[in-house]
Amino acid sequence: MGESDVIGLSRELIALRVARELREGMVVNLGIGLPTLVASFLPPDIQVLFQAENGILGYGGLSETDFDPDLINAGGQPVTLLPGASFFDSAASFAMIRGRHVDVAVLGGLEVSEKGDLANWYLPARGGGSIGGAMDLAVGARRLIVAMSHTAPDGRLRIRTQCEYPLTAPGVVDLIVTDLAVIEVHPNGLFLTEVAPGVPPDLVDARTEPIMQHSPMLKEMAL
Amino acid sequence: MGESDVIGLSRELIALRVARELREGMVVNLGIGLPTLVASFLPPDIQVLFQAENGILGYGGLSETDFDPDLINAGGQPVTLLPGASFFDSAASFAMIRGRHVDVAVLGGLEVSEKGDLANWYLPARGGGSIGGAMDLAVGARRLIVAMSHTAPDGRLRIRTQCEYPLTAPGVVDLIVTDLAVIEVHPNGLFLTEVAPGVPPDLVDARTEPIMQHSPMLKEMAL
Amino acid sequence: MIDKVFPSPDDAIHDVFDGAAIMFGGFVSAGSPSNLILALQQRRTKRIIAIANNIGLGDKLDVLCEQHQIAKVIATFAIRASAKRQSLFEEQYHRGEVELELVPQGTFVERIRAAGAGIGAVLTRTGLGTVVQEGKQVLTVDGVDYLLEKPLRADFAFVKAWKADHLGNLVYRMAGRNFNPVMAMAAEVVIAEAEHVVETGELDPERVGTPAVYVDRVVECKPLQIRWYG
Amino acid sequence: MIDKVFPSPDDAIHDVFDGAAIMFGGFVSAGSPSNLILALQQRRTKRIIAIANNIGLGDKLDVLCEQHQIAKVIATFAIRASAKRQSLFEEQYHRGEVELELVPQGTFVERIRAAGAGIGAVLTRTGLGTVVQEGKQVLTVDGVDYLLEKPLRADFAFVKAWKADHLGNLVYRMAGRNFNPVMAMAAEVVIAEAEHVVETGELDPERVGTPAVYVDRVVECKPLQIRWYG
Repeated sequence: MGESDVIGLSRELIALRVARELREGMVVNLGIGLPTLVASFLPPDIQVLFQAENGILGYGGLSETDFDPDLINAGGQPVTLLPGASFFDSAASFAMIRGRHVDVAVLGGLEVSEKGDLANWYLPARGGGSIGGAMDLAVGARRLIVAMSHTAPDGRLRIRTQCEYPLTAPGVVDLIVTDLAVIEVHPNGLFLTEVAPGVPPDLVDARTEPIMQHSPMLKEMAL
Repeated sequence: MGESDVIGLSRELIALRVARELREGMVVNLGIGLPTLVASFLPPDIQVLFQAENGILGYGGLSETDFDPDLINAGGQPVTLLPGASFFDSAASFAMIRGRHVDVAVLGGLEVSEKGDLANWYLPARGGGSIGGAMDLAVGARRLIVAMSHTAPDGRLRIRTQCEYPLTAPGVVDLIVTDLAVIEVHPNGLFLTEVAPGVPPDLVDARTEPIMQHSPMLKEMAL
Repeated sequence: MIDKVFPSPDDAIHDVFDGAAIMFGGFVSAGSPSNLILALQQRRTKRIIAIANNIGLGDKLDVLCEQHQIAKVIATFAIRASAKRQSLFEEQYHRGEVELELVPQGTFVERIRAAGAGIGAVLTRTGLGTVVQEGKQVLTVDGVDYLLEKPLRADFAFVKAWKADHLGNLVYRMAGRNFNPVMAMAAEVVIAEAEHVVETGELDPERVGTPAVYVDRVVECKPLQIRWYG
Repeated sequence: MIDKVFPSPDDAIHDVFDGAAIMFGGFVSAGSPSNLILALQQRRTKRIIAIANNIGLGDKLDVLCEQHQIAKVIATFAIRASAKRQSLFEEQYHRGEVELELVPQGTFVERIRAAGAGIGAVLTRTGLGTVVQEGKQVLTVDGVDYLLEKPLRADFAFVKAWKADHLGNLVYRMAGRNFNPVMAMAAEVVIAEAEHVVETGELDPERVGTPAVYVDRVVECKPLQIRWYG
């Protein structure tokens, strides 16, 4: 395991790879944790509207200066506003999410199944967890990207034939971006399309429980 | 019929009698037509919040001067604003109505049954009608007062054993105020509590299809 | 930079097709997208399913009946109490030339909101025991009966705002809100006419009534006066 | 003249009883009625059913766990990913001393809105095929399955506004809106703390987020700082 532990992308590079999925004019919700970093890696020529489920559309980067308790993202972090931002209450915010007006949600994951089931809220080690907006985002977003490390810190496989942890939602994941690979979820299973620089496809296979098809266009990520 | 046609209250006096039902702090919705007049007869020492279902709480009298197309009541008439008014959209407005936050609705009527059924939207002579906000107000208001002439212009009885016209809502009317009388709707039937000045109770009975109980406190309206 | 501003009402509605279901914001004179409606008249779009709170004498919507452009109306207010002056719609309705689905106003707006908010149906007591109930499922929740009313969506929504920015944020004025914010959530393509179009960033984020996500196109128009015969 | 202003948080919550279901507005540091919560701590009200988006380390709500004032929490966020620093609530939850009903956030807010808006139940796809579905009715509308989620109401709602007037109108600021407007619709008694109380008529009618009809009591309070450990 020694060598292979240092290969693969950093959290920042995972975020950067996810950012490449975003297009001009998209409305994007970033989950707590790793997904939050995606905002920092958006190409400067692309205008994306970030939605925070606590009631902001069009926020910008984290605020480094003063803390305004009323201007925070869904992770409780102070944020800045971009021109054209707006505020609304939580009923309106989840109407936006549930009603399929959010183009892309990027969430963290604990497990993803080959059918696109997502488990990301219940922490067995903690004997509990918090749902927050995850279930609504998973069900409501037009496209769901899961950004996570390919395996758990203890080596446990996270991309599985079936999720073992309680689900966030079944059959919702469209794309998985990990430190090792980019994997599409198709109706007939998983589809390996990219590997991280220096990561051999068979290593990705070895760390993924279900059998994946390899794209004929399988390539190394361009970062 | 000659003599009796001139007894009873004018539309304005019906409105005045209805206004006596309103108490400090109540939220009140006035229907189109006769009920609209109620606002003009509110005692000056009583503060009532008038709700217009098109999205205003706290409007005042009709605006006599200029016409602002965005400041109208539910009848399309230009209104003024009182201090403490607010605007909201129609979803919020009917949440307020359906959610039982309106204390009193005053609606016009075509027919009221002894069970408190209300028919006030379908005009048989026209072969049609408009529901507008009437059904939601009838169902949602905490107290429903119907203000109408006791009989139709052609002499047809309007307070009936059963409504013949299509219903606005069944079992919703609490109080009927007409040119002839004030009638309460109780679970066991109608209850005549007041007659208009100079109107004998048996005249009211004669112009009311179901048998009414007469209140032991039956009195002439004080106007 | 995202820019949703179109040069004219006609440009903004260029892809509206015959047979389209179109929502029209507005309550009588307040918040009605009159310029977009007149552009629709010019385009002679046919077999329109019009979803609007009201259609009547003085409404710009009634003008679409001149050339029989409307096949069906879903509304809360369409037939007036007085027979003195009939709208074109009323005349055509009584002759059986147009279809009318009459909906209680609270149910109308909540069905539209449900479509926009991803809610499967609306459970309301409004309409129980009336003709509105016909053909609908009654559901009992904790001993209380409710009508199950289905979401109402459309191909297009025409809305009217006081101000808009280039990004598509809308600010409404007074009772001009009415059905505009929910209709903007419930249609495939949302087209807004605004009295004033300003640069993105000039609107107060606290005053935005419809966030930019909901709006596809914006056009600046002087509001037309509406004379309502109540 | 109607005047809903109370002199102190303690006066404003004078009739809160043991065992009451209380909604608390706020999302982490934004729009939290912290002064009202501390007054509740002072009163030592017991067996509270707390309905709030989040309870956690740094939340004022967690302070109510010091004297075990909370019997049950209905929330979307209560157990944190990190076990490093636990809230009092988490400790008591893991010891089985408090009950927790975890609700998806969109379902949480829509259930509250349904209670306030006279809607019989919420049909949502959120939670289908998860533990959230357990014990709930699944309804199929036009071939699509939905969970039937029941309205959520309370005896009291504690909300936080930026400004209030004597009539009870509330104006929110930025993301301080969150759950406050819907909670103000769904409780028997609604008590608002506001940073600024102004005369009736001084608030812009266009900026009112909660109309006066929903608010029973208003109290002016300096907001307390909240330190959130995310």
